[in-house]
This record gives sequence, structure tokens and C-alpha cells, in this order.
Amino acid sequence: MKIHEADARRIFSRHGLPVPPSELIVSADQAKAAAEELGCPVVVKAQVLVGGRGKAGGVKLAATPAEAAEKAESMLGMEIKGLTVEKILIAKAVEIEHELYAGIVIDRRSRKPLMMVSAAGGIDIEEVARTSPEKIMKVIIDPLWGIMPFQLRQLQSFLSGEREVARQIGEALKQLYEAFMAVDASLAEINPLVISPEGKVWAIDAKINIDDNGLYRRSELSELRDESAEDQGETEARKNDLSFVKLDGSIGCIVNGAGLAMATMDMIKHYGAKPANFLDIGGSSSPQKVLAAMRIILRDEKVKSILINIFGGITRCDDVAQGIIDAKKELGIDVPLIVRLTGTNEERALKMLEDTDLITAASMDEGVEKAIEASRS
Amino acid sequence: MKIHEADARRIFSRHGLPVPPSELIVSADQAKAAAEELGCPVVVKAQVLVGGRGKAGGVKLAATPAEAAEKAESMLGMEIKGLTVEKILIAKAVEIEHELYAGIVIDRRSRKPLMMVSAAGGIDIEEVARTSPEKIMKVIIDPLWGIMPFQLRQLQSFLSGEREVARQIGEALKQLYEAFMAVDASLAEINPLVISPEGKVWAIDAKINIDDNGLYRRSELSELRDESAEDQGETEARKNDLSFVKLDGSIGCIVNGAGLAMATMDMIKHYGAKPANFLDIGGSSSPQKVLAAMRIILRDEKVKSILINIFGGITRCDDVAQGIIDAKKELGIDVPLIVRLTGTNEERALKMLEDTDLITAASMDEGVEKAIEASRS
Amino acid sequence: MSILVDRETRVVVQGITGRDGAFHAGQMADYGTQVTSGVTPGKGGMKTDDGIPVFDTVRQAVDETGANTSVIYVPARFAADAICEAADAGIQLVVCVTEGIPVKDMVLVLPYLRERNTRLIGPNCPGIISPGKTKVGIMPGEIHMEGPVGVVSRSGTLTYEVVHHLSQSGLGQSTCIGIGGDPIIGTNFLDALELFREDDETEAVVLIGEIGGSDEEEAADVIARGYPKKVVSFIAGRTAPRGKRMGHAGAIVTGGKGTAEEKIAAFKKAGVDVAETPAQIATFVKGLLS
Amino acid sequence: MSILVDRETRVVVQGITGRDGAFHAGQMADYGTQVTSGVTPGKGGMKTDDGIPVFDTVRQAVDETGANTSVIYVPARFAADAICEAADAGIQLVVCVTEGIPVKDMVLVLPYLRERNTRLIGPNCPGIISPGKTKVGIMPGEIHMEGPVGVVSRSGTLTYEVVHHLSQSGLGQSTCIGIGGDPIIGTNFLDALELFREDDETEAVVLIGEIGGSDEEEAADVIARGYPKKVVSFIAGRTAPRGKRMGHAGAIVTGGKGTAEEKIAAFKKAGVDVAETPAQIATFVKGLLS
Repeated sequence: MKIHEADARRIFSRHGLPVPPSELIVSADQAKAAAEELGCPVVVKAQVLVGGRGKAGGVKLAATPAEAAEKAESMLGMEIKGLTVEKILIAKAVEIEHELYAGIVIDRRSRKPLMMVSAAGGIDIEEVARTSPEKIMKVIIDPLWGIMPFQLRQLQSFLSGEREVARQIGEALKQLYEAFMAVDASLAEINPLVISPEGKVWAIDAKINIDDNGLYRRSELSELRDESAEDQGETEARKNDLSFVKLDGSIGCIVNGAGLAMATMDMIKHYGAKPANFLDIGGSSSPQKVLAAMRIILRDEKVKSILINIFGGITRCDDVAQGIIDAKKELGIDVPLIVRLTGTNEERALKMLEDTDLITAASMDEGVEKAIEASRS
Repeated sequence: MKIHEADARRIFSRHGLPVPPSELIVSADQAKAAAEELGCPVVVKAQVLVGGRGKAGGVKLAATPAEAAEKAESMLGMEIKGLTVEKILIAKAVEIEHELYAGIVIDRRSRKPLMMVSAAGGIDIEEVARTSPEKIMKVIIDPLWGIMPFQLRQLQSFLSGEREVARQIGEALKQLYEAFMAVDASLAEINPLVISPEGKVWAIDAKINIDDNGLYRRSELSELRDESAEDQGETEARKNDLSFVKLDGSIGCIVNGAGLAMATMDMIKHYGAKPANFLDIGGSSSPQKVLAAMRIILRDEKVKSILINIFGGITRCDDVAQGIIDAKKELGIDVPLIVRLTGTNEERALKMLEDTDLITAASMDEGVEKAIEASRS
Repeated sequence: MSILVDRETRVVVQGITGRDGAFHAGQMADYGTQVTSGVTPGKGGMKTDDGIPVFDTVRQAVDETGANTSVIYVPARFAADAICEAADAGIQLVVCVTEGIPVKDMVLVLPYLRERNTRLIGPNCPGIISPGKTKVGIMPGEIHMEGPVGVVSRSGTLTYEVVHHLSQSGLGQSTCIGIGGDPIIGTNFLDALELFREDDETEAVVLIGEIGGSDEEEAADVIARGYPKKVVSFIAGRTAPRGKRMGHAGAIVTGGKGTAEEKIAAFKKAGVDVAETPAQIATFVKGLLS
Repeated sequence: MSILVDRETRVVVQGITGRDGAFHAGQMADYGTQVTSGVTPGKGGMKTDDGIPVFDTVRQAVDETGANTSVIYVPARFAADAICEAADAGIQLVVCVTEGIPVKDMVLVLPYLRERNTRLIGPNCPGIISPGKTKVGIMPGEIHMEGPVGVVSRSGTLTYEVVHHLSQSGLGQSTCIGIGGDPIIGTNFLDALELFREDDETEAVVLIGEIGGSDEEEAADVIARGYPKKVVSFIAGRTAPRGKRMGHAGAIVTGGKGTAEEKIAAFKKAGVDVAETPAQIATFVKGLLS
């Protein structure tokens, strides 16, 4: 789950990170008032859950409250990569001498948190990693011990030769790690972490992604989810315990299991068409889930046929068949449905579907081919 | 470092353990007031840093405030195993249905904290361990993960078959572990942990020993040290960075290194006499330490001779020699001093001592024999 | 000898009184697995409908029934503790079916297992089966048949699809391991390859990967350095968009890393056949073994 | 080949700019030890009076000088981190001289070392010496001589006393290890016995124990089960009172456990000679080796 910069700043602040004061606003008037209160210059920052908002005009400096109001006005309602700007952060600006980068992810290879820092901050860190790997230092953190003093010394002395600045950086990195662990983050990033001309360290941007599976531990974090940044289908799918990703093809897919669902998409491509979506109904399916899946897919007008590909294990084919029957009744489906059901309770399911106008297929290959054919007729 | 029950109760309470309310008092009047405030019956408990105070009359029940005052009155100033009762805890009494035991130590074999519980509480746990080991359950706690839910389930279901009581016990054990870790304890014990007739769990006694080496992390804990419970020599030794233990023989010993100091004591015994003390001046010695050591030992009138046994390594023999010379000057020593110095700067040291009336020895055996001889003349 | 499990495997089912645990305990017993016991805290002393004794703790189950392998069906928030409980009780192989365990929990659990020399399969996996001998997990037993092909996969139903094709082509399986779809798992492709390397029942290995991470690339590296068995691979997610999680927590291309193209290229470079469709896998294996 | 250290040992001194570190770095170099480098955070780039280069981090010292062994003289409150830093930098043998490290720190440090396959000697120990080859620690080198006797001890100066007698009796030492006087240590008697077991330079082992804990009893058990070398032991603290810490944090009889009598009885039962005085140790060893 991605959360907004304003929320990430709040989490960072709570863990002691030096984040400049800021206010979240939704109107030009509020922007003016915030700028007055914080003291200018301020930075006006669009709160949208995509990268590259700076280049898209979503981050501006304002020298006066009036200018802050003006820039907020022009930013509100603006579209950035398909997302509408509804909230803006007004943050006290700090003077910048150096821009650093600091981030933590879970490293799949070592199975531990990995902290990455660079003296080249403020820009795309993946680009730095590709072009100047020597500008990056990585340390693997053993979460049983936490980030250790010797690791902080290694990192801070890599980033600054000035003792007092290095000390502040070390402190900030420690707090970044604590924040990362405290919220079950999958990513926490400060880009840039800046050093002011007076030698004071500031975290002037904040990014946190949270592991959805850890959300149950902190329900207050769940409220930070911004559904407006999601596809409507994704939101609905999540609420129905489905995994859904919208794509731009014409063959809708309902599959049980993520691997099989991806393989189904790949096979549609292999046979010359394009999938309209990824959709995994998960292990313990129920008719309701199939119904919800159908509703989500049918919202996409580009969909010309729907392939239901089920390899029953925990998933019972008769549950799926019941879901299809319910959907046909409730949703008034006008695209062809191609059904491939095999495994647990397969025979009962096929019997249930005998008197319908569904197209059945004996194998995945056959199902895909029939779905493509149906989409073209 | 041992701390008083009252202090241990406070630490337990801070970690959420169910400790009945109590007040620490120093007079009969205060005892009465405390009993009135807490509500009777109350328990009147002498605060002395020795075990077995119950049997020695240091724990009494009082049914009324007047009785509490009376019992406190008779307890104040009483001697328990050589220690004078100066403070008393008045604690709200709890009805007892079952008495359990719960304790944690650092297990040297596994190098981890070990929690031990027993359904036979209120009595000497070592006795239970000897006679009915089946009444004891031990779990080793991996401090990197802390005490785990499955371990608490194992322990609590061993102690009680009643779900709600077991839950409370599990909670208490978890808090006990947290308290143990938080204060760098070497031992934390609740004996007894009781279950009331209504099924409520209470920690009605509290014992914590703290690792001296961890005290720097929490200076507030250092203040809990009760020097009145120590031998005066031990207090003085600690302040001078010496290790000292008073014994009841007649040969004083000043040695560098704990192993050598013990071996010196053992050898005195081996040759037929008794050591007056254990004293280790430690690694980096100085004349001041030798002076302090001499002062502490001379306070014991049973001391008939003093053996100084030094194997110089980090310890420089000339430093020790200077300390001896200073001591002779400042303290007016009237018992024979036997000196065995070997190792770093030995020759310079022997030269410094040339014109004194010290008895020198070339080996440890010789030193011990001469010290015994001198003590008898 | 199959790898990891065989006829001597004695299973304890953690979470046996739950819906999934109860169902699959029965399914496993039907397949011939020695399901010795189950564990549900607070329900010790009862028996399941299939007559399997239930204990409060894994330690009791081990002491009373000699269980040496655990399969876990407890809810995600209790799963990490259940895994550790099994390891602490001396269980050497833990199969965790549970999905949705926080990554942080797994990061903390894995060193705990390592210290106790316990192997974990999963989490979020279908389990492990040695056809004709034993199954520990949730896969449908009837699609499998005994034979010389080892299968290792990050997915569940896709594996069934592949196994189905293999069996229909007369290609039985020595052992099939579902290693799970999470980013942090106990046993990865490399570990499985090492197990199959020494297994004299296995003549060829089918490796079913997907987008995300670099386990497939590392496996390809190992094969390139010399692997004594034939390997056929398949990578799901060629058409997956970047930055989107495809169902499995581990199936995501981030920062341009973990794409299907990279993985396929790595395998091809290592001389491994990469199938385009699940059905093709069986064809390739057949070709290699004949 | 001596155990643990030899002429190839390349030492980095952590805390080299402190009083003890500086002094003993020089002493070790004088003895012939390859003291390659030192570490003091914030002092990287300087050289000691003896010309030894100082680095900010152990990793730098390892990278630049090929150090493979560390000896630690930093203050107690920084020692746990220093030990971990050494292990993380790939150092395989860490000797920690520092006294007064909280037990909790050691309890957390030891698993960290284990995961990285780093051996710790100490803390609160004099270190290790293979006479004529190298010394890593604080023991006076000149009392030692090369020979066939392995020495392992919980104490410092008592060991010097014993070694002094051995050398005076013409009994040189293969390796002397001071394992330290704390209750929680990295290498105990058992570990040392296992190392000496395979060492063809060692013909007899002197084991110097003291009150507290049960390491001596466990060592006696191992010897009783068959140990290929002669062993002579000595236990300090026969006259120590119960419940009192005798200098060393680990030297305390608690709950009636860890007494000298128990330890002596265990060794005698295992057929090990127990000396009554340090001088007697040399006599016993001489008898066994002649």
C-alpha cells in the first residue's frame, strides 16, 4: 500500500526524523494561511501517489503567501499521470547545500532489510545505481539486532566527512530504520535528505510503502489508503478478497491462483490476443467471489469475451459454476463466456452448466483459443 | 546488585505486573496510616536484602491498622541475619488459593535467559527442583525474539487448566520477562505468584538482582543500591574499583587477578591457615588502589599478617611497591607484610622495597608459608 | 528415496480444527500420508472426525506421536509463532500453507529456523508431494503419478496444470515442491535444485518461476556452472505490467528488476529449455528423457 | 600448526588509540605478532607511534591490510558493537580483552557471531598465545616457551603463574587460551578441548577452572568419554564462600551449584589429575609426559 507524502512525513516525524514543518491543505486560501503560519519561502507539493511529480509540475517553490496561494490554486484539480490533485502539502522550505539519498527495502536475496544511501540524492536512485554504483553504499540490516552503531558509522562517514553533519545523518538513518520497522514498511525513502548551508540535516521528502499483510497490526494505517489512486476495479476487488489488475486487452480472465492467472494472460498473448485483466479468485473460492469478479470485468467495455480457467484443488468447481450461473442471472452478461473447469467436483460443475449457453473447453489451450475466437466474432 | 522488594515491586508494576498496592514506611505511625489508606488486612514486610526473612519473623499479617502499627513497631530495628530492619513495606493482603513460582535467570549453558515456573510456589524453589523436578517447567528464551506466544502457552497451561487464569498467568510471565530485560537483571523472581479464590492472579513478592555491568545504562537504578546491606569494606572496595570479599581467617591477601586471588586463598588453607579476605586489585593497578586495599584489610582486627601476591602483566610491580610504601607511611601498619612480586618491572619494585622491613618471597608457595609463619609469631 | 518426505514422514497438522486444516488432514490421510496428530491450542485431548488426536502444543504432539514434519494452516497473524513452535519442538521440516503472513514476520522467523536446523517450505505454498508415497499440503493427489520428474514451483494451480500435463504424457513425478509465492520464503529454487541434484529418483527437473525477485536468475547461474540433471523451465508473467503486484506478494516487477524477459534470457543462456505454454513443458521433458 | 593463531595471523587492534590498546599493540608487535592495523572511529588516517595504520572501521582495516583476527580493547559499553563490527567485516577470530561488558550484551552478541561463523575468545580474558609464533592479547610473552602443553583457563594472572611453573620445569606450551572470567563467554572449555584434540603439537592439556557454572563438569564428561591427550586440571576457589562473586563475574556459587568440590569430583571421576597448587600442575604434567 502506498501512502501520501504528508502521511509518511508524519510517521517520520513521530520517529524523530528532522522533517520541516508543513500543513496539508485543500484550497488556495488555506495555502496562504499555511504559508503565513510556517513562514516563507515554502514548497507547494501536490499529494499524488505517483513518482515524477516534480517534472510534471507538482512541486513548486513560493516566496510569499500570495504566491503559495496562486501556485496551490493552479495545482489543485490538475492531473498528474492520470491522478487528480486534491490535496496539497505546504512545507517550510530549507536551504540546500547537498542532496543525499537514503532508503530501505526488504532485500529478497538476504531476506533482510537493506539500507541504501548515496551522496547523489534528489534524483532517480535506480539511475544512480546503474550509472555510478560507486556513489552508493548498501548495508544489510539484521532485524534481530537492528541497525548497529558500527553500520551507522560506516554509512554516515560515507556520506559526510564533517563530524557533526555525519552524526546527524547517522541519527536520521537510525530513525528511518525505526520508522520502517514500526509500520511494517516494504519501502521507506528520503529523497532527498539534505544538508543545509549551516550544516543542519533535513528530510525534505518522505515516501513509505506499507506491507498490506502487516496492516492488521495497526488499523490506523489502513485509513491512510487513498482509494482515489486506485482503479475502481482494484478497490472493489480488494474488498471482495480478489486480486485484480486492469490491463488493456479484450479478453477478460477469471482464474484461480496467481501463477495460473499470469500463465493464462501469457497464453492469450501467445495465441495472438491481449488479456483485459489479471484476476485471481484465490484459494477458497465461493459463488460470491465469482459474481464479484464478473461484475468488475464487465465494467470494462473493451472486454469482448471472458475466459474462466479453473484448476480445482481447494477451489471447488461447483462453487465456481454456481457463481457463473448467479452472475448470468444477476448481471445480464452479453459477452461470450468460455469455461474451463477441471479438478475438485468437476463433474458436478459441468452438469450444473449443461443447460446454459456457455462455451466449455477441455484444456487451457483450448479455452484460450475459444475465448480469442469468440472475442473476434 | 540486589535491590529491595519495594523497588522490585515498583519495577514490576511499571511493566504491568499485577502487584498489590503497597507503601514503604519507616515508623509505626506511618504503618498505621498506610494500612488505613490501603485497607486491611495488610502484610507487614521487613525490607532486608536476605532470603528467609519470613521464617525470621520479618513478614506478618495485620488485620487492623492498629495491628499493622504494632507489628511494624516490633519489626523496626530488628536484626535479620545480621541486617537491621530500617524500612518496612505495608502491602494490601490478597487471599490465596494457589501459590505458584516464576523466575528468570541467565542460563550459562545455553547462554540465554531461562524461565522457570512451578505450581509449587511460596517455598524454596531449589528444594522443589531437587525433590520434585516434575513440578517445574523450564523454557529457554531466545532474547532476539523475546518470549514467544507458544512458550507462554506451554507455561501457562502447565500452571493452570483454567483458561482465564492461564491467560492472566501468561500475561504476567510476559511482563516478568520484559521487566527482566529492561533493567539488565541477572535474576527476576515472583515467589509466590498467587491465584486468589476469585481466579485473579497477583504477584505478591518481588525479587530482582541487577547486573552491575549494565548499570551505566540506567543511572536511576544505581540509586537503588542499599549499602547498609553490604560489609563496609565491600562498599569501600567497590568505590576504589577493587573486588573484596570478607572472610574470617587471619591472613590478609592483596592479589592481582581473581583467579590468582582465589588460588592464594586456597593455598593458605592448603598450608593450614585461613584467609581473612579475597581481594583483587584488578588489571591496571595504581599505588592508590594498593593503599585502599591495605586500609580495608587493616580494619579487620583478626588480620595477623598480610600477603601481597602479584604476578605482573598489565599490573606493574613498581606501582604496587609504591602503594605499599605509601600505605606504610600513611596507615601505620603493625602487622607483618609479606611481598611476592614477579613480572613487569619486578626489579625496579624490589629495589624500591629494599630498605623496608618487608618480608619478601620468591614464589607464591614461599609467600604463603611465610605469611602463615608471620601470623603465628 | 524421494527428497524431504517419504513413507516414513510423520505429520502433525497445526491448525487442525480449522476449516482448511480439518479438510486437508483428511485428504492427506486418504492419500496415505501418516497424519499422526494435530495441534490447536485449547483443544488438546479431543480427536478429529478422522480420529486424529489433537494436542495443545506441538511439543506434546511430537512427544506423544513422534511427528517429524509439520504442515501449518493457522491464520496469518498466528502463523509465524506456529512455525517457530514447530522448530522449537524439534520438527525438521515445516510446510506453511498459510497466505498473507507479513514479510517482517518471515524476516524474523527464518533465522530462528536456521538456528534450529529446521527447513521451511513456503509460506503461501501448496506444499510438497512425493507421488505414491506421501503428500504434505493441499495439492490434489490424484493428478500426480510416480516417476522421474522433479517439479519446483512458486505457484499452486499452475503447478497442478503442469503436473496434469506431465502425468497425461506418462511422465511421473519424483517430488513436487511448491516453494510459495511470497517474496521471503524458506526454501528457494537454489535449495530445491541442490536437493534434486543428489536424488537418484529424479532424472529431470521442471522449474516453474514467475516475475519478481532474482531467484530464477540465481538458479540459472547454478545450472550454468554444471548441473547433473536435465532442466526445463517456465516463467509466468510475460504480459504482466511493471510495478503491479500480480496476486502473489512476490510477483512484482519493481525498479525494472525481476522481469520475465530477464529470467527467460538467464535460463536460455544456461542452456535450459524455456517452455512457452504449460503443455509444452511436458513435451520438452519427454524429448529430454527419451 | 598451533590452534587458532600462528605466524600467519594478521591482527587488527580495535581501540588502538586507547591506553591499553596502544600499549599492547606495541607489546604484541615486539613479540613478533603481525599487527597489521588498528581501528578507532574518527581517527582513520593516522598512524600509531609504532607506525601501525589506524582506520575508522574494521571493514576498511580488513580491506586494506588483510587482517583476519581482531583483538578488542574498547571500553565495555562499546565492546559489543566492536565485536559485531569485526564479525561483520569477515574477521574469523575475535579476542575481546575488555572487562565489564553487560551479560545482556553478550547474550545478544553470541548468536550474531554464530551466524557469521566468527569465533570469540573472552570477553574479560588475557587472550591467546602460541609461544614463539604469535600472541594476541595482554599476557607477558617472556614467561612462555614453545612446547607440547596446551593451556586453557578462565583466569589471567593465575594462568601466568601456571605457565611460569611449566616453563621453569622445561615444559613449553603449544597454545595458551584465556577463555575469560565472565559467565557468558564465546569459547568455553569444551570448545578448547575440541581444538586441542586434533592439534598434533599438543600432547597434554592443562585446564584451569574456578567456581561458578558447570563448564568444568561438562569438560570432565567429555574427557571421561575418551580424550586422546593427557589432562591435568586445577580449580580455584575451594575456600570461596557461597553466594559471593569472587572478582570475576562468573565466579560465584549460586543455589549450591558451581562449587569447587563438584568440579574436582567430576575431574577425578573422569580420571583427570587435579592439582592442589599451581606449582603442582607442572609436576603432574611432567609425570604424565615422561
